[in-house]
Amino acid sequence: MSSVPAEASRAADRAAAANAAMLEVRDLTVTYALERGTVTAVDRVSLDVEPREFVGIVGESGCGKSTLLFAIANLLGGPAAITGGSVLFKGRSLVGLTDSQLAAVRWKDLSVVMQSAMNALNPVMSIGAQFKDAMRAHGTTSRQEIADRSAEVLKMVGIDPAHLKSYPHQLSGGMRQRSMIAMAMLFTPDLIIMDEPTSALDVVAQRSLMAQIKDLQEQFGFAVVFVTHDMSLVSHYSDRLMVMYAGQVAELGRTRDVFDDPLHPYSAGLLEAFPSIRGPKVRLTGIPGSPPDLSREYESCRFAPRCPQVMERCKTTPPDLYQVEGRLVRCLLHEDGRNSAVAEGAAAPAAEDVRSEP
Amino acid sequence: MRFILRRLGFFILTLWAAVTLNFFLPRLMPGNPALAMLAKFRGPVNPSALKALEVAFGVKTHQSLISQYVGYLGDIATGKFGTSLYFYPESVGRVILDAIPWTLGLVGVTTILAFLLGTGVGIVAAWRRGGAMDSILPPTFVITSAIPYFWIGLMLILIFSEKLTWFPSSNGYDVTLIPSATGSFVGNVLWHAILPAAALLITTIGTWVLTMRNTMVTTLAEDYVRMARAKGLPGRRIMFDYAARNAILPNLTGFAMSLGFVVGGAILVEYVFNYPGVGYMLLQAVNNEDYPLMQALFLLITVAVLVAILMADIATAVFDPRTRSRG
Amino acid sequence: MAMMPVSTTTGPGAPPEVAPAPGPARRGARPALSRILRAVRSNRKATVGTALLVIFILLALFPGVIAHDNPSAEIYQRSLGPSGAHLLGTTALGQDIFAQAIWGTRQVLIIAIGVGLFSTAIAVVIGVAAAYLGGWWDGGLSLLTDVLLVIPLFPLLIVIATYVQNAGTLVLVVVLTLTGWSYTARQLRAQALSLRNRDFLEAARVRGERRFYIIMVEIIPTMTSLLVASFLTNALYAVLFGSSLQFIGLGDPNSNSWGTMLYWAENNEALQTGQYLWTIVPGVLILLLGASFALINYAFDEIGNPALRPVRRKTRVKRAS
Amino acid sequence: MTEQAAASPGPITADAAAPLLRTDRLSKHFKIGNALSRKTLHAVDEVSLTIGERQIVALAGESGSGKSTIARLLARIYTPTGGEIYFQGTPLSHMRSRGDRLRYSSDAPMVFQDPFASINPVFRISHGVLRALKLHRPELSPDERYAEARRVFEVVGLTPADQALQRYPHELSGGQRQRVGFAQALAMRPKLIIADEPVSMLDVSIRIGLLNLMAQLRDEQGVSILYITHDIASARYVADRLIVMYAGQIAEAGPVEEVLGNPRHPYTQLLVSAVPDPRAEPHIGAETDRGEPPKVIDPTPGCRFRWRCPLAIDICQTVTPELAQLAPDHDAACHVAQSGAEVRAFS
Repeated sequence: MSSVPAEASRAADRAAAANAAMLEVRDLTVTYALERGTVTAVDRVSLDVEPREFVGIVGESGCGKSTLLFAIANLLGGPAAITGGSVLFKGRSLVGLTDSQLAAVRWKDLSVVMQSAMNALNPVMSIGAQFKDAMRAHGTTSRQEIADRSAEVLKMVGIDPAHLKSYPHQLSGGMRQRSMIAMAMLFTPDLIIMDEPTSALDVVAQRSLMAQIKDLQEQFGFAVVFVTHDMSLVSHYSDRLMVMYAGQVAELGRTRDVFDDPLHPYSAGLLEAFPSIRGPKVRLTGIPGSPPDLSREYESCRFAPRCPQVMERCKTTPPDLYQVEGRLVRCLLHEDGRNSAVAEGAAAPAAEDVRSEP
Repeated sequence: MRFILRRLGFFILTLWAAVTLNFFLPRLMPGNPALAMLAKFRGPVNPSALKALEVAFGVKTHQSLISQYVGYLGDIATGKFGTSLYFYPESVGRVILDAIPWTLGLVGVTTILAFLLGTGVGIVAAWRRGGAMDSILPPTFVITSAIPYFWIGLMLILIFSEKLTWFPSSNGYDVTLIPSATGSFVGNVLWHAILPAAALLITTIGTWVLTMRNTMVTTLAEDYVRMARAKGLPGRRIMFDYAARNAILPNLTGFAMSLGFVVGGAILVEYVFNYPGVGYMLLQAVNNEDYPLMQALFLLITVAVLVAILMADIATAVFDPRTRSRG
Repeated sequence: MAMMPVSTTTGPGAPPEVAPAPGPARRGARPALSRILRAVRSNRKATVGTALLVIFILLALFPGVIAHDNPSAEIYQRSLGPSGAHLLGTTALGQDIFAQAIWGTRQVLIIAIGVGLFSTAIAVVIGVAAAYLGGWWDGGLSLLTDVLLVIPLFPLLIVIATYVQNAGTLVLVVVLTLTGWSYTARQLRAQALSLRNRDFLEAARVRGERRFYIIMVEIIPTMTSLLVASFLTNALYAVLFGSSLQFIGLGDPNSNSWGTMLYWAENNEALQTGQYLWTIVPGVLILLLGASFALINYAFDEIGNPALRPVRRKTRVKRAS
Repeated sequence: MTEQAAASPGPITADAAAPLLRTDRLSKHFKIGNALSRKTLHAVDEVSLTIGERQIVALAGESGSGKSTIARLLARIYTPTGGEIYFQGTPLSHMRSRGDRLRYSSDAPMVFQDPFASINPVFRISHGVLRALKLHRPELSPDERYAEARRVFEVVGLTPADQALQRYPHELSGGQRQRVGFAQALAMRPKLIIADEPVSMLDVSIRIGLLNLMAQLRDEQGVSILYITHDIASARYVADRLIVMYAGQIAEAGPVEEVLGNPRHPYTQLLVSAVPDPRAEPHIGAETDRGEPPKVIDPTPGCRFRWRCPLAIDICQTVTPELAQLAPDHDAACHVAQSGAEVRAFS
């Protein structure tokens, strides 16, 4: 048994809640078919999400974090398509289903909050009408019921229900974002997927929205997968954190662990990129350079050109995901960590207990 | 509301510009055609016809250009277009009134039909991205949009009238019939309208299909469409309430804007089919140097286009809450 | 360099993850010519359109190489059918239809290209000046543009051409240019307006550049693709409406062009007397020339906006695993 | 519409050692609405600030606080509605000739927010630098201009400069483009660079590099920088002084450590408390503020923060607080703080 004590207590927690993870993403790969060739935006990413869990996904622009989200929700379009892997939500596979097959799961069990509410709300329909058609699509037809529930969720996020009659352009940025969250709450789903919902907001509005999300989550017990480029934003809210780089998982572990002791040089670099508002002033360096071209194949570590701890081997050997004390990290520095390399696709610590058995 | 008022102001201005063009064009052209025409008519034509011509050009002998212009504006505003030279002694107004229903029936109906049909096809083509329809339609309609209006009329006459003799090649109805409200007469009118309507439909529908398809494709990539999918809405609802409704808004104005072009096509089609509408009348006036009639028809067509654009503006304001609050 | 490949994933439906790469910033760059050539070859509509246009240009330049007969000479036996001597037969007036069709290319093409160039020039000046100067300039110039845009063009053309009488090539170019620039001026103004507050123009202003320099050097080169579109739109318009004017007899009846051919064909009741080729041939030629402009234009739209390009379902992997 | 402030009643300090740049009751109002309902948006209202030599001054605030408008006023993209800008003691409204304007634009160039929009995509990136040199240092020959361009590219870290100059904008990453912006500014031998949110659109991993560059320019080239930002943590990292703006007015100003360590204005306290800090414990209380800054349209007197301020007293409703010194070199515009009371609105 390779589990450490923390792992055991986690497993016990989970056994109490449910047997399998609510969301199981395995080796998910997303490819963009472009004229110049294909770009693998998401490369064999695996992730489990438990009920009531808050998982943060961080990374720079172009790292595939949003693509991953939309692939999970099966909302890819245009040139992007899932070319490998699976997504199991409450035991049901979501990959390859048509929109009408997915309709039963969508919104009732799994809802989405997007980055810019201005673009994600239909500009020619009032907020109330957009709530209504979501409810009617899932069988709620009573006008009274629809009106009551719409008002209720809007109140939950602190907006006067009178705004059901408003059109998106009549609301402020913060209110639009809140009403998106209210809409995601209509059926109190098991999982809400959020794609940088606060990135268009100012710090104060951002903080209050985060507090609100956490509040609602504690109250209603849904799980959250939260994508952001701002690592510090999720530091106090997420249970686990996944750091993505160039389409791959760089590091995955409990948020506190990643912040206190980042294993991947990239995670460490990201943490170092934020000046602090308190404490002594220290000179920071950030991470010089830019992310790699994803239309190429790599026979090396993708982070090697920017890595301050780069070794000769990094330039010839693409690292696997290695398990280190209940954490996963894609870095050769940890190749001979306490645990042997785990097979791709067994990302969730829980599942490893069984599968990584030699 | 304010938005509509502003548009109304713009149209009055445009109308004034058209009237002014009408007044100054014949004077400012090289050789001052207005005077040349008058000189030509002074001899043989009877005095009242000459007077009609003077009204048409706004020429009141020996007045300054300014007072001539003011007088002309007054005449137009009070609906005095003078007497037709070709249909003498009918008044211009009378002649036009006879022609209007034909054009309204033929061009009005086909234009709206082409817009609805074309938009519908465009919506479906974009929705079924990558389907057979979406790969065949765009190149086809790019080519049909380059067909000269009149030539497609000629080809229809060649095939369906000369060769197959299914439809008549000219006139609005069988000249042996006496216009009446009977079923047989109406049937005859429709029978005569089929070829010209087809010619108009073929040449105009392509633009609508293409513009609608293209805006629809762009709209389909919007976040709110993705959001609608995430909400699990039925496809039909996403297609109409989310994608099409947003995609059609810019096209409404475009539709109105291009009516000016459609009218041009309609004139040629009427001409080819000897269809007794406004366009045919305009060309008859041109060929017979009936300037009062020509100028009045030009203004009439302008007004008609402006009214249509105004209607499209109102529709936009109704369907787009953003316009309403901006206004 | 690493930015490039990723940024293009900002296609349709691509998640807006990459730093927003505004359209024009991505396009109008470096070796414009080679880029255009590559684009033309990769897009079938563009290839067909360009090939057609090249053929027409060659015909216009060297009509005598193919058609040896004098197009206006009324010297042959009338109303002949197609034969070895007269590939497409003769007209009711005794002219060789093939020669007329080939020699007629020149005038149509001169009108198309002339109107395309001149109206684009006017449209650029008015559109960009309106957008960049703003204020009263914008108000006045936009109003002028909009007024001209909503006045129905063809009736206006008819009225003007009537006063001019027997409009020749030059007159047609002038008249079609003066009436036709407004549509593209509006588009160019919109584009310039979206550029107006782009930071690189403010940067130029802050740097101390003069207005004229900014308009000529900083704005206009970034609108290349729109200028091409404007040229093509206006050329198509000129082909169609120029021929139409000639067809209804408002052109110069002695000129050698497709529209005039159709005018004479119609006057001699070609369709009613079985001389179909007299009507069909010039019409097809107008259609082909118009289509070549329209195809190139549409292809440019597709090149500029990849979302519009045809999608082939086969290439998409529906599900792996 | 411009009432130049030659006769403005501001305190005119006529000392010889004038600060590098000083604004005196600078205002910018925009007319909005149409003929039937004229309204005035007060983007910037009576802002007086100073920037010293070799100083990075951070101007922080939320979107709509007027900070970018100030940048554009200082860069002369906008003309002020009221008030005056003094550069080395000379009022800008007195600079009328093209020569004067050119001189000022080379003394105080601007770096823009969006690295993807601020460089003309059609030209090689050398274009902007070479044009700037041509306009502002006409005495240089083309070869000298090129050499100078190479030099400034090296200073901002775009190396090898020869190759970098030949690139097109789309070949560069956002961080590199922003360096081009600084190179263009530097080529003019500026005394003050107005940097309008220069890092806000960059990825977090490369922001620090740009901030370090700004510090380096101050230390090695001796330029002052007005650093406009919404990120007060980055302001603390790089700036010497901090000015906090709210709704078009200055809320608080002073040395950056002093303002952030001991904020006197309730709004500054709110801002500081809202910054996510992974190294500190979270503090989310029931009092968490949900407000958003107001759009200042036809304002009436009174503190503009009063609707969100838990400490607001009667006077805040009727009298607009003026900026006043509360500690050495530390000003705040708050009635409560000025009354001597302890301000602890948000923490």
